[in-house]
Amino acid sequence: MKVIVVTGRSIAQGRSKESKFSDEYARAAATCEVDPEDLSTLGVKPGQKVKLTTSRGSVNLFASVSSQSPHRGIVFIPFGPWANSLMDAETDGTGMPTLKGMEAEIEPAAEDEVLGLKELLAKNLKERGRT
Amino acid sequence: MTRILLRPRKLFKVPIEASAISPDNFAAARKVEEIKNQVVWEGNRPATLASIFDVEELEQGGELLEIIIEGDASKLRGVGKGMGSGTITVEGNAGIRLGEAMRGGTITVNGNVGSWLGSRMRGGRIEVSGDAGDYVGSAIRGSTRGMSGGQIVVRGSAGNEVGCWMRDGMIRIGGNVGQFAGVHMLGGTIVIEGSSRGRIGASMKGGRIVVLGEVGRVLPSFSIEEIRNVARVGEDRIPGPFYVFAGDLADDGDGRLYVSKDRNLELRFYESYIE
Amino acid sequence: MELLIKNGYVVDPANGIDCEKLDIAVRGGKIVEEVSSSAKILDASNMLVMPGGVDIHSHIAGSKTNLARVLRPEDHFRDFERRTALTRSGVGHSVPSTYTTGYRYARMGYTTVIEPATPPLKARHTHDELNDTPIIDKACFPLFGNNWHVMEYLKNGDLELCAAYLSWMLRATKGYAIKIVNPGGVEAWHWGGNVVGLDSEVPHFGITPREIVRGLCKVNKMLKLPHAIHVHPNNLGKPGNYLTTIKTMECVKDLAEGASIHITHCQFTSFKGEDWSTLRSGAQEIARYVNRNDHVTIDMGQIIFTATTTMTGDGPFEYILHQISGRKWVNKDVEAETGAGVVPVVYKRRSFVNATQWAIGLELALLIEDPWKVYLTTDHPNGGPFTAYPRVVSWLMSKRARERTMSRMNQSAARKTILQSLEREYSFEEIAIVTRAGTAKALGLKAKGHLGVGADADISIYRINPKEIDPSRDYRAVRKALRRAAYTVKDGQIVVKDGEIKEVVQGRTFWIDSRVPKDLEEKIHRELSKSFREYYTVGMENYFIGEGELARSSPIYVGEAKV
Amino acid sequence: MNVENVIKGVVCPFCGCCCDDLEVTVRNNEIAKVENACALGRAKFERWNEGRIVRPSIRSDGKILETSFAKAVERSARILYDARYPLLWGWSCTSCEAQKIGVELAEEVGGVIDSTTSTCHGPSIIAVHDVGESSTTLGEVRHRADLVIYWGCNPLHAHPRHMSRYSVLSEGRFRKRRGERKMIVVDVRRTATAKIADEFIKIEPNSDYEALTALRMCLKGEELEQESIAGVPSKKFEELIDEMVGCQFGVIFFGLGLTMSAGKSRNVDAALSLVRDLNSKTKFVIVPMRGHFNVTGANEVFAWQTGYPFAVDLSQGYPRYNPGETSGVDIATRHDCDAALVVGSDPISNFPLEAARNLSSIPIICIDPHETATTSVSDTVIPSAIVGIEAEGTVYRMDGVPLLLRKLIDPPEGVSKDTEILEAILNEVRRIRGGR
Repeated sequence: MKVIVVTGRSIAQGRSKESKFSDEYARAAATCEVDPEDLSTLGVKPGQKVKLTTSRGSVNLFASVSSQSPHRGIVFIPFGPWANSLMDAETDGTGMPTLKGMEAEIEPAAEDEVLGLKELLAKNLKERGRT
Repeated sequence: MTRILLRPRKLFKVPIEASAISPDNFAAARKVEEIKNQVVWEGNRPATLASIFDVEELEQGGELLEIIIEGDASKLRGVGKGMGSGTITVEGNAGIRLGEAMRGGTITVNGNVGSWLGSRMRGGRIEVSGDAGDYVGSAIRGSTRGMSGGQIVVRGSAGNEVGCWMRDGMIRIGGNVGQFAGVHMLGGTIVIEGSSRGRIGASMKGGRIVVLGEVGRVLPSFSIEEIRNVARVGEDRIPGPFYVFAGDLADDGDGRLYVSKDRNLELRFYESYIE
Repeated sequence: MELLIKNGYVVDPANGIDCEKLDIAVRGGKIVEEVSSSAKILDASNMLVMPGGVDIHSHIAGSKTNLARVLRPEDHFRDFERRTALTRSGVGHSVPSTYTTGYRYARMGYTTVIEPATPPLKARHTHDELNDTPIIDKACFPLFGNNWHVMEYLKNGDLELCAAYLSWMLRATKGYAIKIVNPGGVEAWHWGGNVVGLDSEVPHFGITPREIVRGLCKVNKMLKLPHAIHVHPNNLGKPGNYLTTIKTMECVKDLAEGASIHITHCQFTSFKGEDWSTLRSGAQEIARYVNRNDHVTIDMGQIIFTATTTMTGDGPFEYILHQISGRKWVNKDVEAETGAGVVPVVYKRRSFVNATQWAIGLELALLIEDPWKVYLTTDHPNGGPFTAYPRVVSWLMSKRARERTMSRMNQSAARKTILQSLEREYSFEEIAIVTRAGTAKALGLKAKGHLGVGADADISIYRINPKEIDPSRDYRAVRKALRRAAYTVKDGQIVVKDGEIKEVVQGRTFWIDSRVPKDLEEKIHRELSKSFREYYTVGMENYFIGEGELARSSPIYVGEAKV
Repeated sequence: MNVENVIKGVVCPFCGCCCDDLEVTVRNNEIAKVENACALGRAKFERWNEGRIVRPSIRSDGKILETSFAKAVERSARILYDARYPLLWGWSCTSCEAQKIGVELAEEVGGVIDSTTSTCHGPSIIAVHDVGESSTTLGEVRHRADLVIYWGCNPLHAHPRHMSRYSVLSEGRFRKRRGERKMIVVDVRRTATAKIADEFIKIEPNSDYEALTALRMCLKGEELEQESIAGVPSKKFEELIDEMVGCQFGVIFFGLGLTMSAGKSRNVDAALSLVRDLNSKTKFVIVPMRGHFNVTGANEVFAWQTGYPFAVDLSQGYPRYNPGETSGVDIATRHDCDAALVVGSDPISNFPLEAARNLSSIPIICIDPHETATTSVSDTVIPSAIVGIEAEGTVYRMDGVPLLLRKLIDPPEGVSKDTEILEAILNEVRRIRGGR
């Protein structure tokens, strides 16, 4: 299903962002908020996993029913490394990357795994060879 | 005709502030030896031209001077800054602020260029075969003095804010443009042969923007004026038909948007507003 | 470190010395009778020796100045300084970065500068910036003309409590004097309005600007502050405002013994006429009043024909300037205290208004007879950058310099001013008064602005021979010499030689350690602690600035207030 | 010996609100209790010791080895000294005193110094360069505002006490009760903040510019030729403008909804222009909701020392400024920098993948109290004391009001303050340069 990804702050993410490798932070920043109707259209229950893909990358996340809906067609992901696996580094000359309003594809991903921060970094930064 | 060839001796890692590479500067330096000793900044260290380029004099004699840069010049910044005459030809990609504050002469790029192409340009001509970045012909931060003369032609596409605070002169984009083409424009002409990702002419006070492709939606601060069959730009007459919008009314602007009628059918509802 | 400055032509008006060949002895940062033979000799033969410059009004530091720096990257783009082994890099022109400000003042032979408009709630920001402004000594004037506590105490007639409050505020903000800007008008601007003149009422506070100015003048005397109240009158920048300025000076006349009011950047408040087309100079009327009354001093606020930036606590005026010029505009109101506005400006020779303004500034300086009552400023950067002071000196010292500039400006304006007819040409002594001696005296800085024994060894030496040069004819040579001091000595150390920084020292920050009787102090402390958070969004303990926050704190004790 | 001490008037080191009425109980050099803080502030204090780094470390051929402070400083100085175009990034979560040393260090090593401003309200500052800004300190809103608009921001999640200390839920001299104020939220989803507003206007994503332009047209009395704009019926804009013109004192608080979505700086340009034009009708101000507790301080310090508020390129010995060319994300994405110093920030988490990947491929020195994604890929990690808990310092609130953070407890054994670490690196660079 085609959606727009919006990233932003949340209390849960804010409370745990100083303990980046904690489970609490992983849960907070690797969980996206989906509009209830979109969830049912996708056939995904809260807590199940989804896969989001944009032109820049893809990531698996836990899905939660948004407490701040309605926002059909919009998926909210808290700031953090999971969200940034999707976002565009292009700043259009302003220094600001596109962190809100990117087109994405969302699909159920019951079998896939939501990576912890260590694994995510290993995957995202794997071609880290020193130039 | 004096022709100087510069070939990067290595793949540049850090940005090179290369505003020393300009015909005026080389002409003043006269002898090749002096040209080789011109200083550029490789990141935070000054470096002579010869230390990072192979400098070769292809032809000697005469006033007119041409500089040819062969290879990847995408890390070079400010090449041709403030030049008044002569020619720069880049065979390959060029970097940011190419032809900044240019007053005359010609720059030709067979490749892509970075952002701020011809920023604050006053005269002369720039031609790019590939794509350009954002802020083509724009002002510097905080200034209202965008491009005020000369011509920029980009065969490929360009990024956001083409002609930002443009005062005069001509920009022609062969491909598409990003958002905000002609933002805060005061005068001059922008011709976009491809499509725009919207918000054309935002806050424009004067000047004209001609779009042959799609524009998506027109800003609510523009009102339709008429339908014109042709847009006269300099000598040539670009066939329409065009919807002609006036704006940006939110800034009491008196600029004009010429939007191709056939490629923007969803704008037909505006026709009911034409007196 | 001992220093002996030999054979210079000394101009030291405060000690009655005018172009006498004298030696100046320096030890331990002070001027002394004489020094030992091992003293470093500085040969000032054929050179002009004066006390270090003292600038009474220059917006160089604080939230308003920084708002202007952020607003104007295009102003910095062309004028920058590279770092050297000794000096930090920076940017210049109308809103220079702090390091460049300190170096440029020192290069011109200035050694003390006042930041005249500090919002008390943000005084910590001003001191942060002053700490990063090298070499020069400095002080700041907190703004009180629209302060809620002040207006309430004065409305209720609690003069004693008002004095106690001001005393606490000067210690809290580490301020030096009472600054008043468009009294009552900025509070009205916080609703989008303004006050019309001295006697219109401030909405919701039931007090008039007259009562604010008089009240603060009384408090100024009660606290025995060294400098008079520093006033930016109502209606600044409005044709016909010269009357308001005269009424403002008049309304404290009866409170006078000695100087009791200083009208700052007086050019902007000496306009006659009904509107911009009928604008005329009110300098004659203002000068007549100042010549006849000894309780008033003013500074010029001279404009320069250049692009610069206006910034003032007078929020409503800057909005008017934005509406007239259409240029970008910053406004920043400060809760319960004051405001600020910033608008870029270009003063053009061809403009009738700007040419008239240029003439007004010079007329004030030429028509006011006593040079101890008028001081040279451009209200940096409102009238122009402080680096243009030498050009103002050349206009004051040479009728020919004035005529040359007048010939290239709007002739209709030139005809309508009397500047053409003024023959007066300032002497070096008079220049020393309006740029050092007079300003130091007005500020009450006893160790500044003169070269007598015991003074701080702040000395400026210029490569011109006052005996031989004829400033009227060779005004260019004067201007050139004053731009780059041959030597600038700060606290006895040579910091500048031929316009180059030779040493970087940390300047002092002067502030008034004002006291009121114990009981009154406890009363005000109790009252403020109870109500502080009703007025402000910060607590009283976080408002107060500790002495440790000043890089080189220099408190001045003025004794307990007479209440 | 159970020494307990309650410290009042503590300034909170979390978000741009810089609430200064916290009361922190300290017992045996530990944070025992914190009062008056929101959920975010409380977490910062109560969990100050989680995920701490206490030993400096150096990475050599893939392995991370603990090392001494001196060795870590020497290694950091060497990396910065050798770099041709180092990026000095972060700065928003440390004190102004540390930021000043950062500017001096950037000048000394010829690098670019940029704060997280460029990934927060950088576009707002770029817009101010063109338009200016009619703004105020927060107390004026508390005392006078009868119309408060939160546009593209969600204070209940990012600035939880904003409304109760500074706007609709606060008591001001001229606004005693909640009923005297109207609160409107404009956002792409019905946020928690929208739920407690008097009115919620839902707009389509990436259409803030059109919505703001529609309002500017209505303010000028111009007719809107489209039925709906930004997914909102055009009539709605006319009603909203009537309220904005009709109020006595209006304020727009705007957040990353404007700066991060399509249009970026131009969205803020339109908002600043709207508020500027409203001043011809009534009193109107606009305030950016700055995220970190001292991101504003970084702008103030960089501006007064170099002339520019962020993205300052000092590589050629004088300040140069061009966000988009000299800003952190662009420098990383274009692979311009060959080394990076990161202070109190986590760009490996917060940059988009392409920029983070490039950054991780160059030597990084990271100064941070906690383990982060960035420290896990850094070459040299030096633990620092937490500003506002274990170290004092000056900070600037979102509206520019300067405040002092206090030191409440000592940092863990061997952990230094940011200022001490940066000073040591600066001196070491000078020692290497001087060949001493």
